[in-house]
Amino acid sequence: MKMGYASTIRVPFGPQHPALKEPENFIFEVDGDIVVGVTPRLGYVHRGAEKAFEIRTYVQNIYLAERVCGICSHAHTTCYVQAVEDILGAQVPPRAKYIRTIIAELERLHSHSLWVGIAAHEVGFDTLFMYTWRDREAIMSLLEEISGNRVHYAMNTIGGVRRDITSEGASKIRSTLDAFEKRTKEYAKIMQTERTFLKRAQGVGILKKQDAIDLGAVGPTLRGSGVKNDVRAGDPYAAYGEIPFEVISHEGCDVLCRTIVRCEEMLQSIDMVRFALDHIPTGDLRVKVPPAVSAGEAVSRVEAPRGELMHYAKSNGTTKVERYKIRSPTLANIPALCKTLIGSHIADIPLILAGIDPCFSCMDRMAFIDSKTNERWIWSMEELKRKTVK
Amino acid sequence: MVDGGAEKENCEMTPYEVFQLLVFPGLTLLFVLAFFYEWIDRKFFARLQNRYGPLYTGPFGLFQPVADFVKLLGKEDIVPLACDKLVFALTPIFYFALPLTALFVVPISESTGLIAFEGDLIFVMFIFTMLVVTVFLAGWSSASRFGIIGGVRAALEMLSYEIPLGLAMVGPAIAAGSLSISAIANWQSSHLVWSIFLQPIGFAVLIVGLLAELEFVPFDIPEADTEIVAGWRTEFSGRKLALFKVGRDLELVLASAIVAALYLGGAQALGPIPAIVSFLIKTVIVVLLLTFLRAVFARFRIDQMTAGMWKYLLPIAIFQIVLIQFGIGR
Amino acid sequence: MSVVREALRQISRRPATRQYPIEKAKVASGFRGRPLWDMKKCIGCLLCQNTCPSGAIEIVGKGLACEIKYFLDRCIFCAQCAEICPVKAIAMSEEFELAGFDRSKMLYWYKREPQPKP
Amino acid sequence: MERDNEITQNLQLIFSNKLIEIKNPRMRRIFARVEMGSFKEALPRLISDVKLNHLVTITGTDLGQEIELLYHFTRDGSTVVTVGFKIPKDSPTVKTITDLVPAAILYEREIHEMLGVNFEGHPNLAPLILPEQWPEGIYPLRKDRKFEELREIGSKK
Repeated sequence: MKMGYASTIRVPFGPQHPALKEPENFIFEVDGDIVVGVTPRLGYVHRGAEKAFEIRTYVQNIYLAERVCGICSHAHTTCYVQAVEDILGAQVPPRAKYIRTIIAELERLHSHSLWVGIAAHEVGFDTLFMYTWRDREAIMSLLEEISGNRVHYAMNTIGGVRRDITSEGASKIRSTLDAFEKRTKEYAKIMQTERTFLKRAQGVGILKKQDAIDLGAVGPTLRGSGVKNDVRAGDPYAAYGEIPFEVISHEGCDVLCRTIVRCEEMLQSIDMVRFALDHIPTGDLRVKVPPAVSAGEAVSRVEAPRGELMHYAKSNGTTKVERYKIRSPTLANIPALCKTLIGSHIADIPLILAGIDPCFSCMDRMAFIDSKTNERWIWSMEELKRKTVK
Repeated sequence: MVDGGAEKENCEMTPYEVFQLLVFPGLTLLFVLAFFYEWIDRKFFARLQNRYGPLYTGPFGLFQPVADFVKLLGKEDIVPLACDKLVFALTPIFYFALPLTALFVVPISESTGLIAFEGDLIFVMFIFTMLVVTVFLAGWSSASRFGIIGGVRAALEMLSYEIPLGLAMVGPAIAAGSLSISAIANWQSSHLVWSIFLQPIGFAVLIVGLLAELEFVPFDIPEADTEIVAGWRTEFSGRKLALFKVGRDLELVLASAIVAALYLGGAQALGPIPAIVSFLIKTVIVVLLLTFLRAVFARFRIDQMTAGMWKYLLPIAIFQIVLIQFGIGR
Repeated sequence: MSVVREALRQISRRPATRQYPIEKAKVASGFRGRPLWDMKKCIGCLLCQNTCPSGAIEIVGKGLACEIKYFLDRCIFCAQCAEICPVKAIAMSEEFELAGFDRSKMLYWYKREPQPKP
Repeated sequence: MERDNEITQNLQLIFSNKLIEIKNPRMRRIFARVEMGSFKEALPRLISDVKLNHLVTITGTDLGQEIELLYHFTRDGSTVVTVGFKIPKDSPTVKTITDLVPAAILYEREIHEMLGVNFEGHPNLAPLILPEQWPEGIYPLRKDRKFEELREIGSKK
């Protein structure tokens, strides 16, 4: 790759960089304007969550799971309580399942609209960024009204949910969603018709279908490459088995398609919330569960806004968990991300990076590192490059 | 610097001329205008995005740009070890002085500029080019990856938009038969028609070129914040950054003044409205137009921008000149 | 071109920004703010101390004579204590402007006699 | 359920007498425990015959004397098939699966670092998560490491 005088230069992105909203470091080997190598350095937000799970009680772990990630806090708690309920064999009341579904879809709405704003911001389209974040605020307020907090809803508990959605709350949700739907359609139209945005997004960050499957991509990244794969449909949890919906996918394999997938999923989520509100059964919110969990193991999966989230729990009959494992969607998408980044322009890096909707605190949860003293280490991507650049 | 140079040329200056140079319509007015136009730009941009914009410093946040400037002056001035110290120190001064110099030849409060001379249009074009050279040097001298990439991008951008920009500025000059900005403005007022109506294509080309010159979205490629942090300005801080900021504001004033002079009839008195007021109205409209345009686009990639400029903007600009040659629009 | 229309529409609209410190923000009813203890009801059962995920509650003394130390700087406002309390002695208030510079001021000591002192 | 049964039968067929235990605790969840060493041999057939086309992740667990590795696969994003086997803790070595499943690269490195499992044939087992000056031989997720101890090591300069 290196030719004569024009050698490559190394351009660092992060840990503090305007394109990255969370601390993570990527070093790009750049030849002219083309990226020829990527070296991510991870772990700036490692907190050792998996080890921490082992020293807390099951109830305390709900709130720890919630704090693995801010944006998908409900996805993590849902995944956690499902795993524990699975071992316990607890039958969650149907109303609780519906409430979980409604909150999950509202969370997807605000997460995806956040992403639309970020994507616009990454290509310098700040006006759209401001509009989407303004309208996202309505969903955040709605969630605050339902759950008592904008970000950490704390709705889930082992055996059900903690708060009910009242009929007032339901009508509030409906009216907010009516307004939000109009806005979302407008933004979806803008993103698909605005020429300057199309120029930046179309054909950028190509991830072919087979590569996406091989490298284990998940979520909208995978569905933007034409694979119909959604945990909500393939492995229904909560009330998803009873809510009709079609898995959205697009064949374009580029950032634009990931955008379209997310925009359409937002519209679909609105319909799903409406359906759930119409069909929500009455009944109890939760069942009583014992504090100690009998020995057993469970795999729990949830479709977080960013993709497939998996938790594995192994219990030993005490009040504390034996082993807890979290696999967040961002980690699964990193190999695919590196594949798409190589060969792109510097100018396209932010958009491609943002294209997988990275959530680094989710990804970095695994190890234990003091945030103040943690140092950096190089994650040499040599082997990934060998695999991905053929 | 600037007035010093001017003073040497006209050794026998009357007190009125000194007043003109230093206060009205000279340095003081230009600074006030620079801060005022930055405020307009920020406020209008914010309103387009459904925000407030500057709000607390002074009425409607009018003094926010001044406050920012003063704050930056007091900040620590960090000089990177690896940088080219001399160039690094000089470029902010040049970036600040160049648009100021150019503004003296543009008519502001009367029908001729302060130091207007035949051929000053070429001088302004030269200043526009020099600004980009300064930007390139600033980026290069800072010896930072982001700075260098930003500087190179700025230079590359200039190669693509400079010719259409020049052609768009030459259009009214051909029509007026003079290379003096004041003469072009006077020609428009004496013929009772503005060049924008005669040469609308040229006006559009000029606006696009100025968007690129001012590094506004969609052409803010050299300082694209999500890509290369602050581009060529990354390493500058404190006083130097303050000078760059004022330089950018002065450049905005210069750009709007050039558009007003070449295409909107310049500082001409319209009936009871004095020249300065008509100049202000016209330039504010131009600023609003530039701000609006920067709000509704996404950023281009450098290759897309270069290709677009050569493929579309240049032929359009040439077409306008050809039209003028055939007598249409003069 | 729909952005242009959208942008033009904004000019006549009131900005969406809330001028927060000047214009007070309202929280929704049911907001989980700082928990308040009603010491008249408290029976000193230790449940809140044991269930708190972040260790923000410390109970000094035993039974009905106990006192409660609440560390605001550790609290994550999950309301698990309010939920688990058998006598409903804990209520979540709507207070949310709780940030501060001094950690030592964030200890609320609920004694048996009336008011908690910060 | 039919699909689960089909997968169960397939697994029984592939592993035959190497299969220690197979459970189907609920719909779309299959847990299989196999003998060490038989997994890698069977992997190509798992991918082609059972069509386990997506590796969700690999979980490593410290069981005291042994380390258990669990490979969570899904089939078309639906049924989760967990295939696990135990390896001795004093010589935790296992063959890599990255040659067959490229997606496993990060997961294997994570386990190598957290539990000290050596993946034979893995292209690069350099530290992935822990800091550079993290002492060698200290594996945070092993049960003999206490949280407080790790906190101390982590905060050391």
